[in-house]
Amino acid sequence: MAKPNPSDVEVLSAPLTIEYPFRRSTGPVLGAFFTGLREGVVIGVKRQDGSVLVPPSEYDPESAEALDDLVEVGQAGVVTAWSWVVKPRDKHPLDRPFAWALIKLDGADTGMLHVVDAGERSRMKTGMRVALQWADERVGHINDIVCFLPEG
Amino acid sequence: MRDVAVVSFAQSKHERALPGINEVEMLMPVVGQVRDQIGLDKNRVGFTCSGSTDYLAGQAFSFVMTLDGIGAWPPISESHVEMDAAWALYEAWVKLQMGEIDIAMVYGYSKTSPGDLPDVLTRQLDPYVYAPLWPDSISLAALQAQAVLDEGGTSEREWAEIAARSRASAKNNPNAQLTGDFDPEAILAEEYLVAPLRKHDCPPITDGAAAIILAADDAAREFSKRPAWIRGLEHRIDPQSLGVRNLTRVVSLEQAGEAAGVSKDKIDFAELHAPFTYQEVLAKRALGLSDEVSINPSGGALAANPMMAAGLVRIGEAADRIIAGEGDRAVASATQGACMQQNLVCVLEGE
Amino acid sequence: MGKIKALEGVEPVTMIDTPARLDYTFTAGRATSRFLKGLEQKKLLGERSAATGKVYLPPRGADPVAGVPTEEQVEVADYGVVTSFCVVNVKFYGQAMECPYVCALVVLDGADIATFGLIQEIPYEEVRPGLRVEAVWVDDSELGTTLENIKYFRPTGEPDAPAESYKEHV
Amino acid sequence: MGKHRVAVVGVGQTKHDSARNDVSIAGLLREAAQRALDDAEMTWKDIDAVVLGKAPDFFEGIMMPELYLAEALGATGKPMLRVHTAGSVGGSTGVVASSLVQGGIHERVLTVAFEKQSESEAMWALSLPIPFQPPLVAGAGGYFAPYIRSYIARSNAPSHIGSLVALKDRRNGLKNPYAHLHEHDITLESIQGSMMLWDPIRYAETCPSSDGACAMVLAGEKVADAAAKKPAWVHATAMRSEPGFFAGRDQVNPRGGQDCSADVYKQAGITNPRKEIDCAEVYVPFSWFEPMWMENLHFAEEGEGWKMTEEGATSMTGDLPVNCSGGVLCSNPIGASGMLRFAESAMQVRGAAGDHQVDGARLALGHAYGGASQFYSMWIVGADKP
Repeated sequence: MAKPNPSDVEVLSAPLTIEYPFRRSTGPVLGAFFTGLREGVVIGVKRQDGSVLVPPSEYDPESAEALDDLVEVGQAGVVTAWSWVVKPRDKHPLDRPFAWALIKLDGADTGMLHVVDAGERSRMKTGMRVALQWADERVGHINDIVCFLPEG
Repeated sequence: MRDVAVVSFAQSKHERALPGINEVEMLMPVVGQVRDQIGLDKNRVGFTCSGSTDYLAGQAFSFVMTLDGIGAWPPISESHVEMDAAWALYEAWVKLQMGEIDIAMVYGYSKTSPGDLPDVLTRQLDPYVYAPLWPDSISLAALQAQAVLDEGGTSEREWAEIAARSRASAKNNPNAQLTGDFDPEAILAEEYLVAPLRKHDCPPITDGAAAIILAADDAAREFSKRPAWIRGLEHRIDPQSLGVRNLTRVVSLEQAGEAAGVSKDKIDFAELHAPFTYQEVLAKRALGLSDEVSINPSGGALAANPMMAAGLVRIGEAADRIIAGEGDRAVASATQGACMQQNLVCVLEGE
Repeated sequence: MGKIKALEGVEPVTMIDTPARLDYTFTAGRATSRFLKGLEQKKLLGERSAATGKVYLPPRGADPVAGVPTEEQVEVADYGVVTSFCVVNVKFYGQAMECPYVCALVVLDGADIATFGLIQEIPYEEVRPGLRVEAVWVDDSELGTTLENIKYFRPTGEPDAPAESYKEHV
Repeated sequence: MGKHRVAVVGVGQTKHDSARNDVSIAGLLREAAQRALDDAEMTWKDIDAVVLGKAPDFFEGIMMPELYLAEALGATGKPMLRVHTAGSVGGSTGVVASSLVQGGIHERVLTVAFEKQSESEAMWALSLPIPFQPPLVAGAGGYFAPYIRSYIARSNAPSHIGSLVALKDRRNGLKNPYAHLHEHDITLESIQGSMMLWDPIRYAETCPSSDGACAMVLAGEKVADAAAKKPAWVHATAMRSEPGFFAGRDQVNPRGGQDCSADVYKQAGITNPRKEIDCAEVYVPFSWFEPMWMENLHFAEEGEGWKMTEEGATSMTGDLPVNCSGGVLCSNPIGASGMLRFAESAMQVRGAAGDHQVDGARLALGHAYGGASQFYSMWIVGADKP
């Protein structure tokens, strides 16, 4: 039996889920950052020019030199860039409208990406100060920071 | 450098979703067309290079399956980059520079519709500190857009005009996905998707494929009366860490444009891979393009953004216009990574 | 390192958990859908390439040699010949077979390419190239658009195929 | 214009292990890359471009990880490429990096390949579910075992050949400080007594799953001439691909591998590879692939490859030592495995292979393959300029 392929075939589809509990080794620098989060401090790393990267990079983003001069930085800082999520996605850290923001913590020279729970967009402004909110139970993970809140 | 030109370009009709066909079925006609329209025997292709990624369709070794669609027998000299196919074109161009082959084929494709693209793209980020937060691609683009707004020199109105112009231009592009006449005022009246970006500031989600034939020297003249000669081809990458970058500049695009010699002579038109409206502003600045330069006559990525092919499409669209004599010198760009992290620039000239 | 007070004397974090789940909608494509629809009716529908005349089963939409679509549907037998095999002694991800079991390359009559299949109803040490086998299907009530419709292959009892007849498949 | 000379001037690799829990992914790559730079007596600033290779992104669960790794690899402001050609990728990555110098684009290129398989597990990453299809019934070994059986049937090879290869490579691995497996007590009996996983493949005849990385610095002629350490000159590179499944395909002795090796021999002016090549690093993930590849690579006539193993021709003291490093059977960080073959061949002709050095090696083959034995990349490196 042979005949031309039918042109009206109903194309089949099915759900496909790719899921894995990736477990990652951190190495010493990121390990110190996560240890710090668990212990309630934020840790950055000093570059050769003295500026401080938070979160710490293991290697200088421009010169590629290995970095390991860890320093503690503040737990409040300034929003340097932000966007306002009108409708959070399922996987987002917050389930109500919030801001993604780069936050330059006191003592740091670079912004760290996290979320600001500001309630409404009108409360967000570049240059505003925000303070870190810790999770009640901390394990050494970026989610130990629940969010940042506008100061004052 | 050896003279290498784009002599043939083909692309699929880009669609929001092509659920009826798999990647091989999507790619095969495009690869057939890019060879057939210049009468090229597949056995004359000395090197083949493709760009695609497993994460979009959720299948490992996607490029292995699509090899079935190009007739790789007898065995071919072939490579693959997990990048936009504009970088596959770069690899093929390098191969041609070695002087041992004269013709190369490049293709790129993706089916983006099977997954949730903004979520999928979070998997590109630092896996320790950023990816666990699932910062989606639109949110990160919006964050860059806000930084650009804060710096000044552009506005949401300018972005709305870019969206309207792109989709109006795309009316003349039979392969475009999102076309039509839009009123910038109406766009500005819309709600934000992720402020300061509205839906119109974002690219459509696209399934599609594209292919290009490169030829060197006499082979280029054999296949085209007016080949689109590659006079500059450069790419650079920026750090991924957003906090380290000055988000209001695309340094890697500036560097690639400078190295490719974009500003050495007058540019007639540009095909810029700027998936978000504000990125066109950044790309224009980075490449030093004046307001006289026609930007994205094809409609650009705002009219169709087949991931892993959209950068290659920009080169193909620019080449087709050069080949057709619609201009003498053009620039095309490709971008990938969050907030335009990695960029490629291609300068094309007629003769 | 180590001059930060909060880090002194505490157990350092060295591993983090970053589970990830992505949900997709898988599309079988036209050729595979045609094949799966046939399977639902206990038919093995291969596709012939006009370019090379070869019959592909399962069809994947293309004749990989020519890089062109396969355009003609051809029903292939649900019996054929074992060309090679391996005896599996280890359990794998999501696999429910009793060990040892035999996984074989089977060229079905009418097809030009081998498919992988399980061989049962014969002691594993008696499986051999040339063995003629036939598909054992699930009950009609369980038929679906899936390759799992074929539970396994079993010997037909016919004499072995001569080596010459399947030599281009090994 | 035309092809420029290129040489390996720096080589580095990690200690390979089942789980390198002491480092991050970037840390793993840096271990290899820094060693390659140190070997080349260069700094990060000296590098013009970076080429990264690895196998499927699902292994580590990072899409296009080169974007995140650019900073750690000193690529900021430079061109960076990411190659993926299945199991052959480590080799292909080396070929692409070489072409950047051969094409006259760059003078100093850093190339790195890696896999950190312990972030997930190979059995998961290599057999992701595909709707409408039953789960892979037999794993990777189950896929290749029938073809190995076909090889044995075709060549009448004695059944102990696979174990002989495993014994040789594991013993060679004892001389390689970077190897993942160091099995000091291994014997032919212990191999033959190990579990028959996928008959005819025994457990001890399969490769491990490793975390690891490999890096090389490739340089143009001027730089290589001025290098303090001896360079390995690239005499030939080639890649070949063919579809994995088509009617009449020979999966035992695939044409892609035959063509690819014929191509590198032709480029290098080699007419008698067995005689002219001093040693080879060949991608052997299951021990039986050694004799199969000996034939595919034209070192032996068809059906005769197993005799090379049996006679000891492929041992460290034979006329064509194969996998003196211990090969893939001792370390298999998938994406890096091909580059390790390329790098180890370069180490041999540089006289820098330490305890597993082949005396006087001047011309060596590096080989990688992937997919359903359908992707090939190879190179030939020599102590002398081509």
